[in-house]
Amino acid sequence: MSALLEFLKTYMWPLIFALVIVGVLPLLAGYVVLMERKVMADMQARLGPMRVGPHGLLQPIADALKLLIKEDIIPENADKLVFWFAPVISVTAAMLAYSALAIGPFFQIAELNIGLLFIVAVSSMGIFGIILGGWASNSHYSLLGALRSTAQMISYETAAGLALVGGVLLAGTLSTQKIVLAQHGGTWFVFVAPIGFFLYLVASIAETNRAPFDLPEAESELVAGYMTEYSGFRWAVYFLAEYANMIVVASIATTLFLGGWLRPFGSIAALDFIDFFPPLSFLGVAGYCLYRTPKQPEPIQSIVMALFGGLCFLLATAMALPFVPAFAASKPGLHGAFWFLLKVSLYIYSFMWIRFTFPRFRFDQLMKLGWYFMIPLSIVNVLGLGLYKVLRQLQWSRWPAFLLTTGGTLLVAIWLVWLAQRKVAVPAPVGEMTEAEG
Amino acid sequence: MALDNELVRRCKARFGDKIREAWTDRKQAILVVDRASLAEIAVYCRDDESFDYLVDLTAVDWPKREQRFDVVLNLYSFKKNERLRLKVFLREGENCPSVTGVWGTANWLEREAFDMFGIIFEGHPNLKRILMPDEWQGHPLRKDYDILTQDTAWVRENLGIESGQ
Amino acid sequence: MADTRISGFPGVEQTVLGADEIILNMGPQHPSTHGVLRVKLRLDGERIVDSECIIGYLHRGVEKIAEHRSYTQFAPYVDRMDYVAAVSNGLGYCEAVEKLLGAEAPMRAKVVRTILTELQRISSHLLWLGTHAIDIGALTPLFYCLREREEILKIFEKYCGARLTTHAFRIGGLQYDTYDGFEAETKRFCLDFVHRVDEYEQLLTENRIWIARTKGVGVLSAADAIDMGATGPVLRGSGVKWDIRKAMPYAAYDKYDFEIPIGKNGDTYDRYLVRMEEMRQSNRICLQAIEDIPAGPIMGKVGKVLKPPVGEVYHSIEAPKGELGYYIVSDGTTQPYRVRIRPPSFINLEALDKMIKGHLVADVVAIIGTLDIVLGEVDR
Amino acid sequence: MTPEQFSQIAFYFFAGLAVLGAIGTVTARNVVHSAIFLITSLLATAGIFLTLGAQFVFAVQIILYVGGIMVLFIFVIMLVNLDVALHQLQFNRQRWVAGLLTLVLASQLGFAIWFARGEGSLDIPAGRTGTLSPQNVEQFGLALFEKYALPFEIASVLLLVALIGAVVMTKKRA
Repeated sequence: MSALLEFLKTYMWPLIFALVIVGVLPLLAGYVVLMERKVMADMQARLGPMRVGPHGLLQPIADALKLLIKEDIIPENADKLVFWFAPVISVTAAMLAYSALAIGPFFQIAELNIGLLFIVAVSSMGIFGIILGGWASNSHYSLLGALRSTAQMISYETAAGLALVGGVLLAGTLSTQKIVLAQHGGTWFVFVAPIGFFLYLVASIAETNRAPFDLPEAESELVAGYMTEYSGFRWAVYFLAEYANMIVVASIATTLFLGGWLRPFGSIAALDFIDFFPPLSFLGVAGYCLYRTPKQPEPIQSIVMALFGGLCFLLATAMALPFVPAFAASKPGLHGAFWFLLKVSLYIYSFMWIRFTFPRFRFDQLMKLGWYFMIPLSIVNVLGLGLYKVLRQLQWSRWPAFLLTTGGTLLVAIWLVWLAQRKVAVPAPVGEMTEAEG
Repeated sequence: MALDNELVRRCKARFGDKIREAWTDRKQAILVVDRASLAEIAVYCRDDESFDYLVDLTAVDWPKREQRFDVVLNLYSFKKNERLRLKVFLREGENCPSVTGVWGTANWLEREAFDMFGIIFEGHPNLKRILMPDEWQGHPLRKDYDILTQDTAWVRENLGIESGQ
Repeated sequence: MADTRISGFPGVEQTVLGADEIILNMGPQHPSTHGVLRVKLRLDGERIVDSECIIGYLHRGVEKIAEHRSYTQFAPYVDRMDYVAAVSNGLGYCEAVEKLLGAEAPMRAKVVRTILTELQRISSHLLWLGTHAIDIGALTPLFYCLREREEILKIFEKYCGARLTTHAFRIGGLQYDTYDGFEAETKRFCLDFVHRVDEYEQLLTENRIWIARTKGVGVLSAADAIDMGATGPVLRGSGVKWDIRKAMPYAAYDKYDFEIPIGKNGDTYDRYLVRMEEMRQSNRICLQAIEDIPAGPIMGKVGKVLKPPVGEVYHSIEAPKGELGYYIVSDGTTQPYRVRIRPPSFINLEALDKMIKGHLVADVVAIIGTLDIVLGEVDR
Repeated sequence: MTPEQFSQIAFYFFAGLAVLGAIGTVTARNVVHSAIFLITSLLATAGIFLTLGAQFVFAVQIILYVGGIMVLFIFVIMLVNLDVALHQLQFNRQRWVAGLLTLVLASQLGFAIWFARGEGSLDIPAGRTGTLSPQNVEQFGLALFEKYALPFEIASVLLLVALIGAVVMTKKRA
């Protein structure tokens, strides 16, 4: 008994955090979907979901319920066990990655020495869910989706990994906590390694299978790619994995390049008033909700709106808590989580923005971009950042070192673009391309 | 309304009897050509008279006539901005030479004529039904195929219902 | 070893890697075959070795129905062929029957017909642009396109009460005169639309991905296009300057000033540019026509019961998709003896097999999109 | 439950999983199932690394073997014919040779364990797990790039040669 108590004492907070993540993540993913639909609607001159709850606020819950009670269809010739297992692999890998992510200095399940490496390793396993699911469906669309997905993941994971290496090089550690702390007081790594950040942004879009790199599930070509034969709950699990992965890559980027949970201008005391931003922003949302409450068409919608306003008000209170001297210690935890999630949201917003703006790449173009541009550039980027680090150790001041390395990398990037351009200029006749690439 | 213009004269000079009839209908020149020499005349029309665009190929069923089917080719010349209609009369069971080698378009158009009228185009590379199901019995646009007729057996077998009507 | 679980088709050859060629059935239910088109693709990896179009899933026997309806009764049926450009279908049919009767619509009717048909061309092209963009993965243009299309459909609705299958014209003229404010609304739309096209072009024309996806894809040379009987923007994209509105003017097109845009390379990108420019030109025609709708009757002298003299006629118009022709044979009764419809989509689609060979699966949807087919018209 | 007990349970769990996975790999009829078993086995091995405190090796094992090599395996499996394996004999006629070989190997291993018993070389003392420094990534890096820099570079060059060789071999002659 005492052993159990001991065990619980050691692992209480990690267990609680893990439960919170497992419980909240599906909800969060649902609301990311809602956010996406709203953003999309906004960009496309429409309103988006408006019916379920005020401004569609309950739409994710309705969708989840609908998916849960839908008929679960397994194709006749499918490999049933693998078919059943594949989505679970995907979502497990995605969720496992959260165990090393630090959402604020306190909210972290396990502080690992190899934190970032662990996240990359674990989330790289999610690909198996896609391949096996696509294979087990025994459908050509699914299989093609799975094959595309595999090739794409392998190509872009290399680029993403190398982009991360650049950031890790600057931090000198793999632990998520220490990476963030390395940016404290100094500059966020995005300002030191803008090209690395850009590379990671592109590669992470490709890794999460989002437009313009959403080839594995390109609905206009492969119907739904590896998910074609999935329906109902299993499909929902895939969907959850996809959005969870989005949050994972956004969190990695936030940790490594955007200063994690650090406040903007955290080291400048004169700008401390930014600390008032978290409570005030929630207060603003709460006020708006309460203002809109009487204007809802249905009484039930008014109630939901009021409840949502109340929730925001509670959050505002929580955010204001650190200003009470007795609870001042809670500031890094609460505000850290706020800033972290805000940055993650902005990163995801950029995903959405890109998705609704660009057409989709073709598969060979995607591969070319990956191998001819992303990977060479990310290698050069690592070299550049290494040089930066050496120059800094040689007592160079920041700007010359930054301009030299980033400028050099940029020149390489331009050169690579020029190379690609030159190749496009003389397109091979279609018939011969088969030979050259086969 | 017999037609006697430059084009017809040239054709007649070259092909003689193979041009069976020529007339205009609502300002449109119509040539009826011999069945066997359709391909030859088609090549001539395309190359020498520059009717390089086969607008349409279809058929009309006249069950009371001795030569039951008209195969109608609508041609157009980009150069002259002019249309020409070629016709071939066919008896029931007679084949029509294919013009797929002359105009690429004819491929599907002949398949459609085969599908709808049951006219066999000799030399067509892939003459099979195009709009109706492959196993369908009967050719719907023939006049003796009533509008309410259907291939009941096919419907029962493939759609699992008694009647499509 | 040839028939495996994955390919499942006997006689499928093996390639170098020992990987089979697979057969992929695209359609009849597929998000981007624009209806119930089925394309059977033989793939080596993702490259198309061979393909075959299988159509007819939407065959309703329109031509057979025509033989059992009177000339007037059949008119609404043609709207159901190219259902995104019903007005153009109606115009072609009405003019063909008028030609058969030897009648002519009065000038006012002709001008209104021209305006409505050009609006219909814009709306058809808008729908094409939106869906084509979605096929290639750009989600947003569709909604902008639908926004403008909605304005056109509103004009149609106000004019004749229907939005899609309008049956806007009657043989011999029009049933309805223009409503109050027709000119003003159309003009407002046209003046606004000029900027809208620029907006769409901003989203796509210079976009690197868009160019990469469309340039050099689905090339159809001018000679091939003529051989395959391609018409409309597909033919013009290949560089043949031919438009029935100019070559054999009908309705009131000879009165208006407009250009025929053509492409150079005959690829998907050129066809895209051609259609974009066509929208501008249609807009230009509308603006010219709306300025000066002549007064007068809207119905020509045709009897209540149409009984065309014995004979046959072929009349074609430049529908949004290409040459839409009606070949009507009359035996002197009130019902047409034979109505043959030359559907532009059907014949343009014939070129598909030729265009997709050697391309990737992703290009297939781009090429189907660029052909701008409507299955209602392909299958009739 | 002490951490030692905990890590022992973890060790036996992972070890059992690894063995089961390995058995599954050779007995499964379906190649994809075999691959899944192999992945399980590799993951379990990674887990054993973790119980030993070798976090870096754990991560690298997953990234390289599971995330990289196995993905390629499955990729290739999907590209080539699957039915062939299904119709082939699962265990072919060399089973006596194989059995003999297994016996020889097992006896070797048994002898090694027997003779080494008690001398500490194979005996992992309890509590050893925690002794590896949590900074083992740094240690790893330092060892690799200082002490073993030359072997490391030689290995890299060797891999590079293999890589180029593979590219040259697969590239069709013009």
